[in-house]
Amino acid sequence: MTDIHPREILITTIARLLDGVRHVAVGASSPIPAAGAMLLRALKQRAGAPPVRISILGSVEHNFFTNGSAELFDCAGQGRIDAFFLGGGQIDGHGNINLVGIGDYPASAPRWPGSFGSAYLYFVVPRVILFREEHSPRVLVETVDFTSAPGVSEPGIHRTGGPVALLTGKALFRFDKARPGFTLESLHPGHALAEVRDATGFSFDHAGQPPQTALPDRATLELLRGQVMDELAETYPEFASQMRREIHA
Amino acid sequence: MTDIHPREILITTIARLLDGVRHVAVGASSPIPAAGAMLLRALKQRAGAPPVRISILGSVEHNFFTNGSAELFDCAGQGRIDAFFLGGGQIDGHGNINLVGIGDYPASAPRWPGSFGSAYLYFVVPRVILFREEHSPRVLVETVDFTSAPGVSEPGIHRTGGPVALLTGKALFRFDKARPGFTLESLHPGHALAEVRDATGFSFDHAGQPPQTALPDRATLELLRGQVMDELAETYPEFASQMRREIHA
Amino acid sequence: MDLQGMARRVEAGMQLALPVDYAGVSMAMTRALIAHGAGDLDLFCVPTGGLQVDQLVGAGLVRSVETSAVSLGEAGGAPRFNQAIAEGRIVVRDATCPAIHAGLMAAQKGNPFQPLRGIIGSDILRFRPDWRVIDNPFAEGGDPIVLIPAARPDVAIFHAPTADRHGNVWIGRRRELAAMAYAAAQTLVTVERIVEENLLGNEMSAAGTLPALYVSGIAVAPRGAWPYGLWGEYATDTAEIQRYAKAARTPEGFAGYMAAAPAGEMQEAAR
Amino acid sequence: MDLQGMARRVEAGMQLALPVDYAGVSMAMTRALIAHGAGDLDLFCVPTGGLQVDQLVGAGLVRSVETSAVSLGEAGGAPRFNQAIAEGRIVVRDATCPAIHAGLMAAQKGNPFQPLRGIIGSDILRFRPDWRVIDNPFAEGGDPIVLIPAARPDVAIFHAPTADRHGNVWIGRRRELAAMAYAAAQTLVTVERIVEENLLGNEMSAAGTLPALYVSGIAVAPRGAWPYGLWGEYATDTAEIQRYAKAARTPEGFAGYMAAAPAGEMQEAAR
Repeated sequence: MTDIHPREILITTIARLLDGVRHVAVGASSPIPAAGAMLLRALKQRAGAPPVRISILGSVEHNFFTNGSAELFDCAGQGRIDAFFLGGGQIDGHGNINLVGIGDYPASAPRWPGSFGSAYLYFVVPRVILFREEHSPRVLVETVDFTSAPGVSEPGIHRTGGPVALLTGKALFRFDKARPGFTLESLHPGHALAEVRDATGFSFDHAGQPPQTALPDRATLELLRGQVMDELAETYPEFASQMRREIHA
Repeated sequence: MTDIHPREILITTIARLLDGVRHVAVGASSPIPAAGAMLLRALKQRAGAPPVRISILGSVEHNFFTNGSAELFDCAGQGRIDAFFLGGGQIDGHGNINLVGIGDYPASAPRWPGSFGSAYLYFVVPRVILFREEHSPRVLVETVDFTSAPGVSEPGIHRTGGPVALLTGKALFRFDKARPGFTLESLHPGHALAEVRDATGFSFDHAGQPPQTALPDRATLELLRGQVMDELAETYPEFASQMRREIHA
Repeated sequence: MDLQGMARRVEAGMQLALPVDYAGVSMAMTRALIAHGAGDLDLFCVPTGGLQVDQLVGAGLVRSVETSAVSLGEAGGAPRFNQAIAEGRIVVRDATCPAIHAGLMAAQKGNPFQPLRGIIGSDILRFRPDWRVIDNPFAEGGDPIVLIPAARPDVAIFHAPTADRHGNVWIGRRRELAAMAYAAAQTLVTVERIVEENLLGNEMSAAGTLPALYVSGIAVAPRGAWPYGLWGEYATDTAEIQRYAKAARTPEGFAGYMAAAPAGEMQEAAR
Repeated sequence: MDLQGMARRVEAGMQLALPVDYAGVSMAMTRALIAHGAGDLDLFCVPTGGLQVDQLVGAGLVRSVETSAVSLGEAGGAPRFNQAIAEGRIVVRDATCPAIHAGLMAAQKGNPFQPLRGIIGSDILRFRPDWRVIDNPFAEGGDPIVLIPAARPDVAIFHAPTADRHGNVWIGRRRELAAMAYAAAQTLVTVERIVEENLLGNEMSAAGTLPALYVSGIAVAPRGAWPYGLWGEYATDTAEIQRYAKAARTPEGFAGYMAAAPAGEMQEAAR
């Protein structure tokens, strides 16, 4: 078995963040979150624990919906989706996300695709994981230029969901909605606190010596490289074969 | 060809009242309204006029809906249903209808089934025809005991539909929503003004010598006794064979 | 699961969503529920009720019925239901069909309410203090409109032709069954049969499938809608409903009818 | 009908409802619309847009776009759309997916509005003066909730696998296509083929059928979603979308791409 691939750490971390969910939904082009959800499902299956349901939007094999593209949102509104992933061109220190663009809206430049369902799902999915591999001051900003969806809401606003964590290529943060703000939970192998501070446009709490992000144990890694990669390849063939090439390089 | 059956006059009258509609919906156990709609469709077909669509609730052959039992109401709310039929245990002089029961609600005795969709459809279907064969002071009352759906609404209430006529086994009335109230339009053969006045619990306008309800001409009668009865027998076999027996008796 | 196990999911005081007579009524569950005996039930008819409601009321298990109508169709009024109303033994919350659907839709969407046109000036509205009227905020002023609160039944119960081994249920075009399941906390389904193929495995059957995600329990009950019919499967046994209607005119007649025909035997006899 | 005849139903200034890239985009109609040339169109994306929106914008036919997102998926941003925004040549009404669905649902129900949770505190709401916030009348006080006004597009346009001779269209589980048709005044559909059997003739196909009642026109357009895929029929031609994305980076490149491949020929070439 070769060294652990950085993305294997992300996938393992996602599986840990999802622990306890019954139903997780994953966006259309999100192979790493999907792999994390599949790893959790495989771990639970092996342990004989209650099954984990995964809905992958736009997938045929993992499409459990039969009521059109509104069903994901209905299902979330019913409280039947426990976890979801959101990214963003910008994410700020209050957990606000921007999927619309830079600069003076509406004349955004660049203009990104748009907010999709974020302005709703961020409110009603209990465990939203912010995931963005790029960890730079360009992405992690002090204040977003456009709030597609706010990280926290005033008291009295109906809100059953929101961000619990921010996972990047360098580190894992927990979100504290009372403050509100992020706390550095761990650094991925090869990344230092000073580097992460430089790469982060917002201030965050952290321990004096933050721990390293937990690595997958041997059994988990075998499950990930075997069963989970096989499952992932059905939906994301190119991503799976690229990861396999890099692991075996 | 034998004498005209009283129900043939009702069916012909309904076809006339429906003239101009594109889509008429008919309740589950309403063979006479259904026959009237089918006669109109056959007449239009013969004349090469635009087709008339008939939705018969609960029928398999005439069920054009695929979105469950809510679709009828959605379809009406979209303005796609031009005409519908309502009856009632009581109908009063203001066009109010009662499908719930006699006496002090909620302890109604007798209790009738309930209001079904009347409280909605009466508001949004432009041409509602009130149809009840029984013409008696018990049914046609001064004021209903319970208003399932009101005949008219205050100004400012959103209302695109309502009653246009009341057809009974004795007579045809037009509804005037400005007054509001019914005007006797015609008496069916064999019924006199005094008899209708005695049998009606509300007062109504009428000419000194009301005309007789128009009878079907020979061609219409042939269409009704042939093609229309054949079509009707697919959905209401017992009703159709009973009418055929009575016509040929 | 078996019928008895499913019936035990229903606890006293729960609200049950039940479908209209032609959509797939689980008459098989009616008898299991009566045998189980959980009472003080609130029934929510989607959007009207019939034989099932009458039998649950006759068995004394019902506290209230929210419905747009209750009848036995061609067999006339619902005798046990009507007598219970006359004697004030049950509360009826009269509604109108689209208001029932609106309540379910609000729950499906995770909304507190759903607007609905019409109804204003109806006595239905007068007796529904749980409904609200507001002025349409998009109008210049005035334009009152009714808001129906979300209906979130504890348990939805219905009968369908088929389920698969994954727990998916084929409901065809009877989308109100899906609406009930979306809105309810639990959904218990009886089916004619379990099929081997995955109902979500091809687009044709998937189009009419309620995903397992919304289904809490499934039991096989052949002819489980009888004496009602099941679309695409068998016709309503009108003679049997008329036999019931006649028997159930009195409490004694009802008791005799129910005692004479335990679940299963009647179904067998009807084949 | 033929494609050109259907395109002529679209008049300048109309609002068009268009589906998401995986639901059945009538790319065949895109070229017919560009040939027809009716401009000042308002596009309503259900709930997001892609190649079709980009090409209509690139052809100068679009006045505004209401959408939750516009992109070419794996091929990146929508080049003509993004440039038109940067230059202020089109108005974008940014929404969020469930708000798009809520607007259609309001129209489907004949309602002036539909409530929707979430959104409060989003800049989307700040730039949507046509949306309203009220206090939930069922709460004790406070509890603000957004109301989305009904969306009633003039024309819904999509591509589906099959239609029958009665004008019924099989949409499978892509129920947003039905939602578009319910809400729109007219619905124009391209299909892979016309089948002889009545799609409403059996419960299995009826479950996924949009009835003719809601369909204004149908034209046969084999591979009419290409280069998008059609569920159950053919996969997306990602290479072609990437070819477009590259070409359309400049107005000239876009013009060249569109001129080089008239409707039909591209489809044939792709077989």
